Amino acid sequence: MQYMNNPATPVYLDYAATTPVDERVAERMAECLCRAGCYANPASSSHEPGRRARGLVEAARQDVAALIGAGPTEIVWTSGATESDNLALKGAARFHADRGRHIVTSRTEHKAVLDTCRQLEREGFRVTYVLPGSGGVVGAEQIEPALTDDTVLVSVMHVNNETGVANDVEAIGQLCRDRALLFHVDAAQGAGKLPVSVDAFGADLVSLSGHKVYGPKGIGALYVRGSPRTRVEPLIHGGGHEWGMRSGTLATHQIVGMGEAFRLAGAHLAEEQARLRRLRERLWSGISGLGGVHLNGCPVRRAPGILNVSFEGVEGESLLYALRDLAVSSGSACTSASREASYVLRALGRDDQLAQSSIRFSLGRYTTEADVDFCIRTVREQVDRLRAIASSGTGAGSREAM
Amino acid sequence: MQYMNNPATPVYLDYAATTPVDERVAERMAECLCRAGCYANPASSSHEPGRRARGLVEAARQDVAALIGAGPTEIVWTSGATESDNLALKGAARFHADRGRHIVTSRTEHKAVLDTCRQLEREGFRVTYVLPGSGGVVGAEQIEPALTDDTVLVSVMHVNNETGVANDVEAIGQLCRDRALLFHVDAAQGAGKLPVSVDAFGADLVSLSGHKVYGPKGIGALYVRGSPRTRVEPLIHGGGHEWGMRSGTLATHQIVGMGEAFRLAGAHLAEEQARLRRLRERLWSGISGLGGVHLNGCPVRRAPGILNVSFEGVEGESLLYALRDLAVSSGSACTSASREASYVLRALGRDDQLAQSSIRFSLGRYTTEADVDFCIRTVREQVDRLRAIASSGTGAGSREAM
Amino acid sequence: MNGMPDPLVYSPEVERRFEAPPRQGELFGAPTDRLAGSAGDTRLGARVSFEARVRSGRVVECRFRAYGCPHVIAAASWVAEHAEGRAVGEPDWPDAHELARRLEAPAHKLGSLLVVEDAYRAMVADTGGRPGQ
Amino acid sequence: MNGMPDPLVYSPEVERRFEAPPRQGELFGAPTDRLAGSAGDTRLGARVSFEARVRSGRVVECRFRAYGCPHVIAAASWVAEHAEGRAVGEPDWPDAHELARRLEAPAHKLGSLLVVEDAYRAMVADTGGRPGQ
Ligand SMILES: Cc1ncc(COP(=O)(O)O)c(C=O)c1O
Ligand SMILES: Cc1ncc(COP(=O)(O)O)c(C=O)c1O
Repeated sequence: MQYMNNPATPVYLDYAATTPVDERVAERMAECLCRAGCYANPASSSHEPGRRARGLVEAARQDVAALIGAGPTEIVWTSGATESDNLALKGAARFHADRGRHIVTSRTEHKAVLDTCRQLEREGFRVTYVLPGSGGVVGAEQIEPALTDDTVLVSVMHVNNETGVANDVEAIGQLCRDRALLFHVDAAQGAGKLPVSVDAFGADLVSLSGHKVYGPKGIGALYVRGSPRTRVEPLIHGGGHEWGMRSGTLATHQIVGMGEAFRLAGAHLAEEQARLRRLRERLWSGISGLGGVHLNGCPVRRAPGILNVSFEGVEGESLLYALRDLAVSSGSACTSASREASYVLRALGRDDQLAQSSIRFSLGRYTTEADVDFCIRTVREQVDRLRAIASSGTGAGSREAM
Repeated sequence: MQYMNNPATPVYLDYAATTPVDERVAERMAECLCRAGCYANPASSSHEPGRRARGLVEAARQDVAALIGAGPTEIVWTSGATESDNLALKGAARFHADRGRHIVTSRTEHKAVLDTCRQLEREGFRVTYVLPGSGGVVGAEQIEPALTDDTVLVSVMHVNNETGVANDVEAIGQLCRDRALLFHVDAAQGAGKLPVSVDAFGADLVSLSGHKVYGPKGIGALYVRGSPRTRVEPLIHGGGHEWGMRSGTLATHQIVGMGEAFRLAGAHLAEEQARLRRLRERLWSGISGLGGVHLNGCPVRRAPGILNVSFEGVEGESLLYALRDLAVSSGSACTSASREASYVLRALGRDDQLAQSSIRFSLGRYTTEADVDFCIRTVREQVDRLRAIASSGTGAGSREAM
Repeated sequence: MNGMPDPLVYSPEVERRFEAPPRQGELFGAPTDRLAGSAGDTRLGARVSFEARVRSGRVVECRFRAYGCPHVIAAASWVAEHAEGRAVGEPDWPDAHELARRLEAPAHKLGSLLVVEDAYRAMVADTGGRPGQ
Repeated sequence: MNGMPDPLVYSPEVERRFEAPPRQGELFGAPTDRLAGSAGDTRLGARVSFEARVRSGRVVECRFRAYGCPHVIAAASWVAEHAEGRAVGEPDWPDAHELARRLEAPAHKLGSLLVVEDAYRAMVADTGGRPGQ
């Protein structure tokens, strides 16, 4: 595994799991921590340092709102997209329980949505988990047949975290509006990567996360439509911060970091989208030259930075270990602690072997052409090697017949 | 308000609302943010950067556990003590709902406990809110009469955030053990200020917060007794992090910061306790010289850094504004956005005027003698001035009779 | 909490009058030409008193004392200052709504400003302890 | 997730054999003195084959092929290497538990290591396609 002029290893290609904080973001965060900075409690309206902190929180709220075409009073700070998903689904379902007890979502959602739906099932709600359409895309055609008179809420993610596939949330949003249903979109992977507009999506609730967009981990937001006001029951009580929807001391540095990260993402969205798409295409053509590789998910409707590939003839754990000069993941980072075949890829119709031998390459702000080329070389070399161990020679089983 | 050699204003005396992050903590945090640092997702076990992040998370877990005499597997990361309180109370009450539906707590708890109890009442639980004993101290004598056969859970805070009074949690813990009741302690204000031992407290669940101990805002922990294992229903689902009790991407920098903050607090606890007690006593003797001032809460059982004082003959809002060279708060920071008289002081028996004209001075790591002396001068001058505006001369109404 | 007006931010007029309130204090001298009146209750957060020296039906000198928030102090000061030169019984003066407007006080302060208005009216109605006058 | 063994951390023995597995590949030459056998299923995550050249009831040369996790590859390599010089029908050899111990494999890998054991036993039982021998 030694090459000349290689980048430092491991080469980080796991931007969908999390991103490093942008230096400009870290600088803003650092200004809100220590004695010399803006460290007071934003709830301390009785003194000037507290009011200054509050001002920073509100400015960040504007920045986050701006990226998704929302108003600042529609943004509720949370501890991350996991909490946002929980607040959106439990909050809306419990609040509207007397209107209906049926929820529609898809089988390819993040665990933060699926596990929350399981909990709602235990509370007496009924949940339909639809299969995606071809290429793993969820659209109105998948959702509509699942709707019943008892349906109150539809939840479909914008960009899938494993495959990078972008669902047709606009069409689903239109469907929900026609039927007067609440529509939640988990946009943790889409915001800052593809254009997000709460109005174009027709969304009432949108989950966002800081750390997928070069902001800090442990901060997120839930967009809650202001007009007509979407109502959710809070998950966390105590003091009535955030219009009573989410109590707890506001973490100024985290919020400021997410605000700055979203501002930067918005400023460079188009150019970064084009750059990442080029790199991803370079990566795919390099890897697909191997033969026996399969792109997971629709090649067209997708986020620019994510490439999910299944390899014939190699076992997943060995592949991942062989690729340890690359920081990549198999399946979703959030579930990769267990090595079972990805439920998302199975929902896309992949057989067990291919689902189990998939690798998610996710590219980001700091990924260079050299990184991609190193990745291609490493993958080719290691897949060839593992295939040789599995069968004789390089062609699967070819020597057998000699 | 101009003096020679004054400290920079406003002088921060609101450490109970929040503390600045210690520079040593901020440094550790900064190492987990950007490209050069340990930024990977601690759940990314498929690559070395992820495993390194996970190592930092686990080391911090040890540090937090050590300060309260717990084991690392008993620490669950949350977004702050507000969430910890919610998880403890809702989690335990809902999990054990078939064993009993009665909860006992006190009227002087933080809103994170009281508002959560209100929510549990809406879910069909019964809650008894006991009045504190003399000096605002809650002990076993207050709790015991409230217990019924249906009681499952008792929640009493360690140190009160408004008055600094330390409740007799050891005695309450013993009572709960004798009755086989779950005992939750909100130790957000006590940990790192007074010794905390989960075993001495007899506590099954203990809430902790990073930002009250020179760590970052937006991170906290819940101690969940391991043996016998205390069971709680999670509030936030999705991925099963933290033994299934709290899902969501772990925020490495926040966790590392809280760990380092708790480590530092433990290392300097005794000396800092003595130093702050001396400063607080200096402050009290300086202020009490004014006459017509009342210490709120027991003068003996208390955290070293908090002094809560009511002033006769001055109105609260004017007092707070007159003291704007001091960053202090009236009532709890978390509720100071509304200017109603403190429910905690009313529970201590203060009349409306005195409850409304109370000021909480809270001292901390960076408070100096010069700060305290400036505070004394400012308070004396401004209280005198406002009393003069309210009545003739300085003695209340004395000129009237002339 | 979001969107609430910041409770400790005041107009320049309030700031100035709070810092050094003109007409704060009491009058000395013969009680014969002096009116006095008060209103409010410290337990409810506001108590205001006015005294005035009156000659030929006009206020010559006016002083106030106030227990209350900065708006109450500023309003009492403003009323005492602007009372001087006015006819004692001028109808509709002072007016709490007008005070709120001048001081840029938020709506929830109107109750406290009514205490200022009431105190002044009580002074105007003062019989000086001499019933029948 | 806490407390789980880290899934991508292996013993030095596994690391070494995974990186450059001794005895990987196949045998050439006359099929008469060659045994071959396999077990497992790629759909279940492990498939292993062995070939051996046998002389006077002893394994002279042994080769393996393996589709599986690093433990499977390392175990197959270890078995092929240590088979050489052994009597073909040695009872209780190889043993999956013994393999797990040597490779410091976690308990949940035992199933995969049984595939290695089965493949070797299938080779030993090989009739070389010559029924009755
Ligand atoms: C689609 C999606 N939703 C939700 C989450 C959870 O977000 P967070 O890590 O902020 O809790 C993630 C990533 O972890 C994600 O990819
Ligand atoms: C006693 C007490 N409990 C809970 C909290 C809430 O903690 P956090 O700010 O971490 O949510 C606070 C402070 O705000 C507190 O003082």
